[in-house]
Amino acid sequence: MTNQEVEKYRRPVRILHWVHSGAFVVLFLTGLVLFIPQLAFLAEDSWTRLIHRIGAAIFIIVPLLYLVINPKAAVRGVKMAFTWGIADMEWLRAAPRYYFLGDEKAMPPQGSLNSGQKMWWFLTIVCGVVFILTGLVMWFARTAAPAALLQWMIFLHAVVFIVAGAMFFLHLYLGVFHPLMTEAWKAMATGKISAEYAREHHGKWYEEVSKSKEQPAK
Amino acid sequence: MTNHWGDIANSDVVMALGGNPAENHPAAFGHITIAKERGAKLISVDPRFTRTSSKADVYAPIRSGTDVAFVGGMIKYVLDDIEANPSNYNMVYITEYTNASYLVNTGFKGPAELEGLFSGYAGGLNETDGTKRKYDKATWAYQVDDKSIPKKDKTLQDANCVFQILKRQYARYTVDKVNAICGTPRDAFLEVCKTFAASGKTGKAGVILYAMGTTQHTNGAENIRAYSILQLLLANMGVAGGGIDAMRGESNVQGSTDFGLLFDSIPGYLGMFTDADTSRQKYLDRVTPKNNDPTSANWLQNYPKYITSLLKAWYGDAATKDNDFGFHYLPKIETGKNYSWISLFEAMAAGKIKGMMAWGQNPAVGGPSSNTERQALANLDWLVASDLWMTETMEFWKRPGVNPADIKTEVFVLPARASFEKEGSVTNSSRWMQWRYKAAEGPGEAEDDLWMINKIMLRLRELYAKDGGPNAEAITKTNWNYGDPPDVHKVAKEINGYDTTTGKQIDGFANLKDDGTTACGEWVYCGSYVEPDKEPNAPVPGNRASRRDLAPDAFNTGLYPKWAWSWPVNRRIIYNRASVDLNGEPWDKEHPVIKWNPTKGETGGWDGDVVDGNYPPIAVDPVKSRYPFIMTSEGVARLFAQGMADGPMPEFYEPWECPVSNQMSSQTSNPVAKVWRPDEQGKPDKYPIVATTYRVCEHWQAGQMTRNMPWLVELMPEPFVEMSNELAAEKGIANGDKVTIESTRGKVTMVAMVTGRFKPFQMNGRRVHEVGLLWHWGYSGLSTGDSANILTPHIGDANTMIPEYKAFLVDVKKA
Amino acid sequence: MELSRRDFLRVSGAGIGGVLLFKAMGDGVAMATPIKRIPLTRSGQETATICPYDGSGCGFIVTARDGKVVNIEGDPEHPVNRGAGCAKGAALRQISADNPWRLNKVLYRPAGSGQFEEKTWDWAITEIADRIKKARDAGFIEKDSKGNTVNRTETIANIGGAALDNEECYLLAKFARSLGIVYLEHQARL
Amino acid sequence: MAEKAILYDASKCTACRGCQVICKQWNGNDEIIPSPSSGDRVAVKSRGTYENPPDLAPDTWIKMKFTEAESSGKMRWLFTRRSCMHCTDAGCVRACPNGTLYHNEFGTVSYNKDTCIGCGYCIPACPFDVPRLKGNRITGIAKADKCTFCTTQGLDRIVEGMEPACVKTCPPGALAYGEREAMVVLGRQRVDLLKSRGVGGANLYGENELNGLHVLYVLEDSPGAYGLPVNPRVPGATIAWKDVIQPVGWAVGGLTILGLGMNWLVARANAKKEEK
Repeated sequence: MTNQEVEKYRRPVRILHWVHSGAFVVLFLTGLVLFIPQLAFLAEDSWTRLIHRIGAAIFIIVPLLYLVINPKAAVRGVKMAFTWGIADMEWLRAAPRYYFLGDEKAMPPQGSLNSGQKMWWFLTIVCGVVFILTGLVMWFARTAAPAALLQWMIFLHAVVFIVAGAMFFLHLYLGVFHPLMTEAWKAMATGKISAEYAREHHGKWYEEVSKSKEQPAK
Repeated sequence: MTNHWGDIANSDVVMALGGNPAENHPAAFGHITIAKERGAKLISVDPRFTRTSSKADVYAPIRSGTDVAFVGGMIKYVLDDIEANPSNYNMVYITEYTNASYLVNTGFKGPAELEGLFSGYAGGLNETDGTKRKYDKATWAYQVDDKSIPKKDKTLQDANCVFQILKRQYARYTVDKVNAICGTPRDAFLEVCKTFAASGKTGKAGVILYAMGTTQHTNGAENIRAYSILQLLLANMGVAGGGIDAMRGESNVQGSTDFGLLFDSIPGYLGMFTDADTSRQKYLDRVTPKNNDPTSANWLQNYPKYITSLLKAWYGDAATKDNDFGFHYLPKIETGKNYSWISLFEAMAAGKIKGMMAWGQNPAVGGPSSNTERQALANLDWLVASDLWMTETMEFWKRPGVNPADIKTEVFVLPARASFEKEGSVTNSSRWMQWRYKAAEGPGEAEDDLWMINKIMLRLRELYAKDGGPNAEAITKTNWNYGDPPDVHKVAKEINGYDTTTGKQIDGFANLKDDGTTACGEWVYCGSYVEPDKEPNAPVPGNRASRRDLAPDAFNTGLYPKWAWSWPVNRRIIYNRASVDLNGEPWDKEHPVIKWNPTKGETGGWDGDVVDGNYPPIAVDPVKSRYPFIMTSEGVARLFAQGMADGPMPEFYEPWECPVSNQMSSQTSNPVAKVWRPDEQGKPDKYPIVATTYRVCEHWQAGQMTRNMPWLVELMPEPFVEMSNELAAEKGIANGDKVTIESTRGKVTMVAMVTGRFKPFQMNGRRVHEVGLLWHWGYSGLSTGDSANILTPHIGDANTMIPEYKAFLVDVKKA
Repeated sequence: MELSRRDFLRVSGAGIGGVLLFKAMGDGVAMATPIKRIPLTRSGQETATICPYDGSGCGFIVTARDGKVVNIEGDPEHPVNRGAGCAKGAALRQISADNPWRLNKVLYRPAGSGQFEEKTWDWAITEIADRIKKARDAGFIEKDSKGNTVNRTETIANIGGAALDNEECYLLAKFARSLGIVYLEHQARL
Repeated sequence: MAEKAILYDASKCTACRGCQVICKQWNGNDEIIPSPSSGDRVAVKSRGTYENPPDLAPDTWIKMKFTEAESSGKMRWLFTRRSCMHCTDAGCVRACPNGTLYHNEFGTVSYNKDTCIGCGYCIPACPFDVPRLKGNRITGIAKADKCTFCTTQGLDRIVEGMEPACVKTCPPGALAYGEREAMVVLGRQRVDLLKSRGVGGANLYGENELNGLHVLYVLEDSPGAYGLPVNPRVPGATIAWKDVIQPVGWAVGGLTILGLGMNWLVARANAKKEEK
């Protein structure tokens, strides 16, 4: 079984992920200049603003495209982010011990997304929506919108920037650097993970997949 | 301007009447502000609440064209107050310095007796026969004694003295009449009277600032006469902070008038020659004023010196005693015939004029009834026009609605250099001649107008020398040696004048002679460009117009006697000898203009401004002394002026087009104004709304010099018509709507500016609406729009023929 | 003529610059930052002029470099305006040759034509003089019906002058009258 | 003190708008109408008012505001200057993420156009709605502009010891310039004079507003009547942005990275232990 692999993410999902996260990184870095004045020289003549807008366009369009191509999966995915149960609470309680000490005793078996990933997924949607709405106002309604509204748009954009930025680091870290998450990056890179890893990390999902081999998630 | 811009700061009351200095002469407002700081009051009288009104202490609305009624009412207020509180007025001034005491022919009858007419009128009331619309002025003359000296009654009690005639005529100008005619609320009018009459107190000064709102009427000259009477009764002429100041609209309209660019004058306000002047002497007999009063200086008796010197300047060696100094080289106009602007365009419309040269002038926008004038241009064989920008006049043949192929006029467009791209002088409202230098290059092949005139003249001299022609010597013999390109300094020196034997510049017109030994192009400007050693410190030595010395005058009244040069003879305030009492002591100790100094020289002399007639005060030396107003033949100022065509004292008449009948008399409009086009008279049944035109700060005149300047176009992009909220409500017009304004002459479309600053006039219960239009626009240039002058009538003032731009009838509709 | 604007433009008592800058820092305007100093780009040859708009006769200073206007603003010494300028005065620089709408060529529109043609000065002066002579000679009145010498022409009109210099007005009067022109009018009538 | 100020006296202003034009002339700002290459005719239209152009713009740093007011049958036409007030507590300086906008040595607000990133945060932050952004709406490439108090680089009149262009050009002398303290004194004197002449509502605006403006107004009526904010404040969101959000951002970012680093150390140690 060691060499056996299961498909975790299909190609469209992976493309969505990489393009979207690529856009996010671009947006994040070009937005970062507003937070770190020492970097502002990079933004002179507004070229970061141009890149930010290109990034924003991708950031907005790609999920919309996915929604058009695979509406069912998209709706299911969004639903998933908003479906929380007792198992998730247990997971959250047990997570610190697991992630620091590798103690998986209290960890309940997880679906295709564990509760942490779900939390990230949830924040991605919420922050994304806030980013897009406030960003669009700042982009297109700058002269039309009242100053008071604009001020709060700027404020909210900045708040979600901080939240999403911090969570992005966490996500990156867990996916790539954390000693236990050995195959998370593989799932998104190749779409496949080893059956063993799947069993260990997404037990509930693996069972489901094993039962109906022909139906990988999403 | 009798005074000068900076002198407004010395004033105690400033009345802007027929002018809007904050809008059109913003620099003047700096001086008004200084006066206000000192506690002076600003009065604004205007049909609508203007930028000037916004800063005024007193504002009074007035229906356009009713100035004589308004000022006549003020005159009555002052006359009544003189009776009640004589100590508040300068009675010595009124008695000694004006013709108040002069007795008028017993046959004289005024409008109070003759239903609005004066004695001597050839026609009847509201005469329509043009040949009868004039006065025989015999009864207007003074009574004279056996030496032909006018009789006087210094008690001012004689029923035939000017003062009593004045009282009789203006007794009818009551507050109620003012309200019924002008639509001015009674309390506002009385506040104006009270505020301005306060300047009548000895030592106080009030100034009237006016502009085209006063003059552009069929009775424009009488409007100014009314101001003069008021200012004389208040002893405001000649004093610092007083006077009547015409705020000139163009940078050199003062100079261009001084230089006789009008059909009826030649440089220096010398009268134009007529067919009756068969010799120089005949001419001088006709024009030189005579007076037998030994105490009258009658300065213009020097006419022979000025005209002879002018002929010498124009014809040089060709002007000799033998040929009457070239008198017949020059044209003579037909006696009684008018060649003024409206007549000119009527003659052009009749096809009598074949060619025209226009120098920086745009009649297609600026002329009255512009459609008439635009059509008239098509009768020309050729048109030469010089300007900085393409004008409507240059492009009249392709204006909207005409087919260029139908217009056979050849047009020559000459590109001119702007003010700072050439050298020369200009004369401002204060009569200051100021020198300008070339500071930058002009665009492309643009040239000075001086260069163009010189080139054309040199070419014509060649042609006439070669081919001859009628009166060819008038052209070939002109004294025309300015070089090619012309040297502007040579021209300026000729204007000043020189001794024909020594060639030296002459310093002052007192040194001009009538024997041909002096030449002077413009006697009023004599002393402006003297020998370098006479004015060594001027930036251009000898050229006084170039002076930039801010040294104060003797009494620190802000005259700046060494800044530039002021005509005449650098006098900053004219009639300044009226600013002192009979002993030569200033009425106003705080702002003296001149003062008699008994210890100066051997017999005493004047300190301060260049005195207006260097004679001792009457109380000091009654024999050598002369009356203070040396430019009138009688030596005193005229409350009663026989020279006027429409009456010796202003009587109120409605504008040619008026919404109501004349409430003052049965004579509706000016009885002697020439009516060119009776069919084009608008009547209130069809055109019930009074209209007037005006300018804005951001644009200038016919617009070619501002409508092509993006910064200014941005500030004022389109013409608008201002109207009251009430009128807009009646017509269903909202602010910013396009509206059409129609008169019998045509119609225009403009943006409506609906404002509370315009109010309907309540005239003794009757309500009359007025609208105001901007007139700067036309179909050429960067910013285009309809020309308000399409609506204005082709009728002019009875004396000056200035068109009645400021009051006519229209109807207004939403477009 | 050259004038030193720098000298009289200086606001009295304003010897600011390095000294006060130092003082400002010392006085505790903590956030104050000195301005980066670059030489004025609106400097050059300065010449006094008088405004060509209304009759106030305000003084202005034209600054030009290589014959091109780089700045025009009020002449602070001038007693009428003391350096001030209204909207029109402030906009004077747009009169200069840089204004793309300024006329810069002699133009001629033949009778009935729909457009202007560019011409040379020589051509124009010759043609204009020819037309003046033709019109003058054709309509010249040497003697009137009473036999009096009148030497006038009523077939040519000449208008304008209030926008010209005095010397130009004078020459125009001399020119027009020597031709016998009696229809001589300008803005002053209007 | 080296702080400078302009004193605008509404009781003297005639709204001739010389200031509007000379500001463009001196600072090299264009008009908002097409250049000759793009056509001959003008796009700006009259809107039934003397007020033009319609609003402050990147190329319009001063604009006169005209307000008609009528009370008890007496007409008034109030004029006000709309331009940067050069506040001591300046919303734009607070909002500017990278210090492009700054208080210069004269206490007024300058900006370094080179470093402006075009974020536009200064615009809603201004209690007087003054800064404007010039740029491409779609690409976001932009620069902010506003009155520089004539400290525009290469055109810096103040450093040269000259008065601002608008002050110099004012024909009725409604604008004065000098040390701020002197302008406050002058303003108070004017207010006292106006009050003594019966203008009861005369007041000096900007003496204490936002810790002191560097453009002071002598008004004949309440600031509200002229369309000025009666009690101007830097918006809460702007204060939150610069004073809360930026530091919180740095804190959260720092803590996150710190936490993850610690986790990595601990978790790796554990993982190694288990392998053993």
